[in-house]
Amino acid sequence: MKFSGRVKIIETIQLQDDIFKITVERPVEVETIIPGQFFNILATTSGLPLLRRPISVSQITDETLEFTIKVLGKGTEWLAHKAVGSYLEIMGPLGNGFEIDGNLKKVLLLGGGIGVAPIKGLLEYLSQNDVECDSVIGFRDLPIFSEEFIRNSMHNEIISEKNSAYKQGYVTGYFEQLVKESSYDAIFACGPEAMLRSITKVADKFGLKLQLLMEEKMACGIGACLVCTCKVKDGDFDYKHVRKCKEGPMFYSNEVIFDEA
Amino acid sequence: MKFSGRVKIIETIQLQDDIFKITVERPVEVETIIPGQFFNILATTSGLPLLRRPISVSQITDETLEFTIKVLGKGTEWLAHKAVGSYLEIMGPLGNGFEIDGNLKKVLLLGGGIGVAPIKGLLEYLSQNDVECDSVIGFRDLPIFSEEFIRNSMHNEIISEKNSAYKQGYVTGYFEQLVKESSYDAIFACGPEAMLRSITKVADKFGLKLQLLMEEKMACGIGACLVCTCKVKDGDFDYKHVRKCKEGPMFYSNEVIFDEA
Amino acid sequence: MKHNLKVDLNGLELKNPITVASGTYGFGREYAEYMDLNILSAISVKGLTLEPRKGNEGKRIAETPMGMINSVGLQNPGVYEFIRQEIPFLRQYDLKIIANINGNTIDEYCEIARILDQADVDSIELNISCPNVKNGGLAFGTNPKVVKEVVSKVRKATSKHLIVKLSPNVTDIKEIARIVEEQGANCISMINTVTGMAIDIHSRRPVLKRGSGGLSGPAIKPIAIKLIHDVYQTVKIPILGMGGIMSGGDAVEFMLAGASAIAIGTGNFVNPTLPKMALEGVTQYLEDYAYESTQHLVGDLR
Amino acid sequence: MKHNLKVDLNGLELKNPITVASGTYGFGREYAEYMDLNILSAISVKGLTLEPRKGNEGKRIAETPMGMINSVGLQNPGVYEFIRQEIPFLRQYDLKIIANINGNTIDEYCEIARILDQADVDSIELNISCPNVKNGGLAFGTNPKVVKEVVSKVRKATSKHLIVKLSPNVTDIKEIARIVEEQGANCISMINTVTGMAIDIHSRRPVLKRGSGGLSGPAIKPIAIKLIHDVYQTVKIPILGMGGIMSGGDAVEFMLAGASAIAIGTGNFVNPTLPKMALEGVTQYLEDYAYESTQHLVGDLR
Ligand SMILES: Cc1cc2nc3c(=O)[nH]c(=O)nc-3n(C[C@H](O)[C@H](O)[C@H](O)COP(=O)(O)OP(=O)(O)OC[C@H]3O[C@@H](n4cnc5c(N)ncnc54)[C@H](O)[C@@H]3O)c2cc1C
Ligand SMILES: Cc1cc2nc3c(=O)[nH]c(=O)nc-3n(C[C@H](O)[C@H](O)[C@H](O)COP(=O)(O)OP(=O)(O)OC[C@H]3O[C@@H](n4cnc5c(N)ncnc54)[C@H](O)[C@@H]3O)c2cc1C
Ligand SMILES: Cc1cc2nc3c(=O)[nH]c(=O)nc-3n(C[C@H](O)[C@H](O)[C@H](O)COP(=O)(O)O)c2cc1C
Ligand SMILES: Cc1cc2nc3c(=O)[nH]c(=O)nc-3n(C[C@H](O)[C@H](O)[C@H](O)COP(=O)(O)O)c2cc1C
Ligand code: FES
Ligand code: FES
Repeated sequence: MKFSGRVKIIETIQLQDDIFKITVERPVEVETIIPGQFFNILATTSGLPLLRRPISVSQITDETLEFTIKVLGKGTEWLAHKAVGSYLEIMGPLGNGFEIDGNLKKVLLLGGGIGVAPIKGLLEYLSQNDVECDSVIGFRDLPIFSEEFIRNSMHNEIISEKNSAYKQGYVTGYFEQLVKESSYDAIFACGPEAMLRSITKVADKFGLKLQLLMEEKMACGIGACLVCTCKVKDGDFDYKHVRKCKEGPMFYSNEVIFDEA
Repeated sequence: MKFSGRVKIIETIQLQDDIFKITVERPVEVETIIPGQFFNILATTSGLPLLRRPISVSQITDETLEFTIKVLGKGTEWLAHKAVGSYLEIMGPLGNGFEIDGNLKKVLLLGGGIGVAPIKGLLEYLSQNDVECDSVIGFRDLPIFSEEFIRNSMHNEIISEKNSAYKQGYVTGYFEQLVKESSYDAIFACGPEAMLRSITKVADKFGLKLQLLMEEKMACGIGACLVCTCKVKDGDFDYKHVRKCKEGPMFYSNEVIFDEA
Repeated sequence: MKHNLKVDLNGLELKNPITVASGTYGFGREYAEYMDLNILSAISVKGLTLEPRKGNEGKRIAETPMGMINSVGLQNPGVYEFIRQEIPFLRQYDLKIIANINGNTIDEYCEIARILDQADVDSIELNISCPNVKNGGLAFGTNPKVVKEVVSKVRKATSKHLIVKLSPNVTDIKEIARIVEEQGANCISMINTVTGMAIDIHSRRPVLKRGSGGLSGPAIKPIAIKLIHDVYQTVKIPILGMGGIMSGGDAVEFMLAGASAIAIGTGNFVNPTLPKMALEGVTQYLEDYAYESTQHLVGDLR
Repeated sequence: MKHNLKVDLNGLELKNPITVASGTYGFGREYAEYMDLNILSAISVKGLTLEPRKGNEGKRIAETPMGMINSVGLQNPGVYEFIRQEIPFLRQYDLKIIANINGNTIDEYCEIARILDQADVDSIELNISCPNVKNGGLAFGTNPKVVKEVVSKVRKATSKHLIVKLSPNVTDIKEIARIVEEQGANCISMINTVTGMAIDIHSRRPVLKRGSGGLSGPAIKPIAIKLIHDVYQTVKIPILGMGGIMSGGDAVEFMLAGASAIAIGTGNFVNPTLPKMALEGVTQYLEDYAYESTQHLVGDLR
């Protein structure tokens, strides 16, 4: 049986106006968690919103799980303000996380917006395992986790669209620059769909295969309801629908067929 | 304009397992409140339950309003656990409360279950105005507000169905006994419909006219939607439907036509 | 930027797209104590019948997940008393009066329409969702033939602006809408409540004394949006949309689906100043998305 | 007290009244990791078609107040693959297999039924809520004539236990239920989803790529209860009830309305062990209200 049950909130830290880091006790039943995996979390006591919210783990320790949550609507609002000491109903870990080959030497990590949360989890995991990490993280305004990224990266860029204290621009541009200069054993990315689409274009140009963590509105979160589709290539001429929650959320960039913008 | 807005919770005291006394700041806009009136209170942040919950005031001071709430379902559960310092959305005061004639000398108050809450408010108001009050309050098990009732009543009975530390029986029996012994300028009652129905029978026998505070599931709470009907006599042979929230919740016992049990 | 909030419901001019739904606002008296009624562009009053009605006995309401079921049973003072007592009250305010009418028979519908034709109301809203004995207990509004007859006859009985209110409890609402348009209605209002029922498992009785009733509130919003979208595609006459509107955003959603104006019903119970907030919300949306007028918003899906 | 939980759906014997609804439980594999499937009395599998289907492209889900709208579009591996891969998996568990079938044409329905007639399934559930081109885009299940034809032909194509699943999107569900009974169905399941739509006011597009879809969840519970109550009054064959069940209490409410057994759909997404909790809840209710068996509960309104 996989884990579905209550976990206690140990700590909630507000990182920005609308971003909260929630640490919960790790249930003993949960054995391995791979960076990029997520939990499907009940975000209500009243019953509304009805559906659980999928949230990636942004840090995994033996005793704790960490979720980093951006408040978008009712569900994330509720999660962000849930009292420390109270319990969350979670199920997981779910989906296929990043594929982390034992032979990785040097990798590149790309994150945009709240998408840096699972990337941070991956970064911490990799640097603990002595993989050399370069990273580029981009934000609309102020960054989150800049210290963690700087500390654990060999080379790090923090980019902001609006805030002139940071480098200006988009993740895609810096990504293109880096892959021209260096070669990586693997490249991992998570961020808004527009970012994933544009870095995939760059990757295609250089014949690179990225690991993308992709989002979608979910219901069951475990593969039973088929509402969270990713359109992927099926041979050279056809496509098929796979489940973002089950076959994903990690997909290789050369497999995904993006929706037109 | 009548008051509809936020009020701050100053204190919440748990009186019993499922009964909570909530004190809120009295909004300056609210001028007179008559015992027996109620407020229609939003009992959710999420949106569920959809409708407001009508709750009587159990104490009125210049600075505060007090609500005494029995947890029955989601709405009252939410109200009972709303944090001190946070705000409630309330509208009111609503409906017609008890009719309190300036010449009252001696009155009788009857309360059953959570119905003692508005009766307590009335008792405190009357005793401040030097009206002599007898009271009978009945409970399934343990009483609430026994001290307040004892302190403010000339004669008081506390009755319990199950708890042998108190007199056994029902309010109706003690009521019949008291009206045989004394005469009252007015008699006020609030409690479960079965209690109101049976004391009305006794009142009819003695030709008495009680003031009953009656409950009903409500929606608007102000008289616009017509879902909270009380069937009352219309002349000698006919009936009409009036609104419990607007013409009530106080009705004279000789007007009401009770539903068959 | 000053936005043009005006709406023309094919002969009924509204100063803004926010109205209140029949049966949820009485005749305006109660809510006037909580909100300036001059904010409303129109009120559809409690459903009127020829004679005064006492309405249904016993429990009339059940609360359901994000909805409520009512069975008020058209309790109202009758059309004459409405004209005498309520119109003068409402005329104190700058809003249009929509008289919601209900008959037991087609003749009764026509008679009420004829009476109101001579009265100071701005529009007549034909509620054809009442149960009809001849139609096997189903509402007038569910049988295309009956709809044709009642709308055409009422159309002849009055020259007032005529709204026909559609029931969602039908297989093919487009067919009904087409008939309503052909028979000369100026406007369609939709949706009326969805038939629903709740059972109290402890008393083992339906919660409502009558058994079933009309479901309203946010629960039915997706049903309303779908049906309005369908009808907008089908007819040219404007739509007055309703069904679970709780915010300015919801109002915008209805207008994008095809409603020219909207009505707030159950939402009033939750928030007595919702019409004001919804108007502010719509205005803000026009601002944010650079619409010149509400009319440009209607049906403006990409 | 040991309660008799058994249910006989007119030829399909269930060990208890709790089943799971088609399309919400896949073929059981995923939920098997969260709950012992032996608790279920039956599973209605994801809607099957003759050929494998990719399902609809783009966004397939919108969340609404206490509901969700889906437009999966019958993505499934096809009936042959189901027989090959999924039946053996499900046969590891002590539960009945209900094959939910869907066709583009009546012939296709019959062909799937014939294929399944030879397969190891316990029941065939005819889903007649799929949109039907010949019927103007409305579902097969909304036109009485079409219902008669499809049920009678499928009935001839198989001797398996036959359930017909009704759409709530009709004017008169009793008429449809009567036809389904007359044509020899063993059981009725209801309700399928209610047609609904949601619009994203920021992108100004329907949330679902397809525009509209099927509304499920607690929002539709009062609609389901009402329709089941009506159909229970109309036909003698048993009803498998569903639509927004979230607790044992809800399951009891459906049974009091007239359902002999119930299916949990959307509720599984919220609580992956809901079938277990619902079974406990129903059992506790039987205990509290001194019912000897679930069968005594069915339609037992006062
Ligand atoms: C596998 C996976 C992992 C995720 N991990 C995280 C995480 O670690 N931290 C985190 O903060 N979020 C994460 N998300 C996204 C998160 O699940 C959603 O933000 C959340 O469900 C929104 O719920 P809500 O009730 O707050 O907002 P809703 O009320 O559902 O939506 C509010 C508004 O936000 C929009 N919206 C909703 N979801 C998204 C979205 N995914 N992207 C853009 N706009 C959206 C809606 O259209 C709506 O306008 C993850 C999603 C997936 C699928
Ligand atoms: C004018 C007025 C004044 C009131 N004053 C008070 C007060 O001072 N203190 C207080 O605690 N309550 C008071 N009530 C009752 C209170 O409004 C209800 O208990 C409350 O609405 C229940 O909401 P809920 O969401 O907790 O329960 P729900 O989820 O609505 O109901 C839970 C269960 O309780 C049952 N139930 C609901 N309402 C009642 C009821 N009125 N009587 C018996 N069973 C019911 C339901 O059938 C259901 O089974 C008053 C009601 C009215 C009309
Ligand atoms: C308590 C109540 C009474 C209603 N009475 C009427 C009525 O008399 N005539 C009518 O046409 N509609 C009536 N309706 C339906 C509403 O006008 C509206 O169409 C429906 O409630 C959907 O909107 P909402 O979800 O915003 O409430 C009533 C609705 C409610 C809730
Ligand atoms: C995601 C999803 C997919 C569904 N797919 C099917 C299907 O393939 N065949 C079918 O007959 N019903 C299907 N349904 C309808 C359900 O079986 C059920 O009738 C409906 O959802 C109402 O129950 P609920 O509210 O408990 O979910 C589906 C429902 C959902 C939510
Ligand atoms: S969310 Fe149900 S299959 Fe992915
Ligand atoms: S609750 Fe609306 S009239 Fe009383």
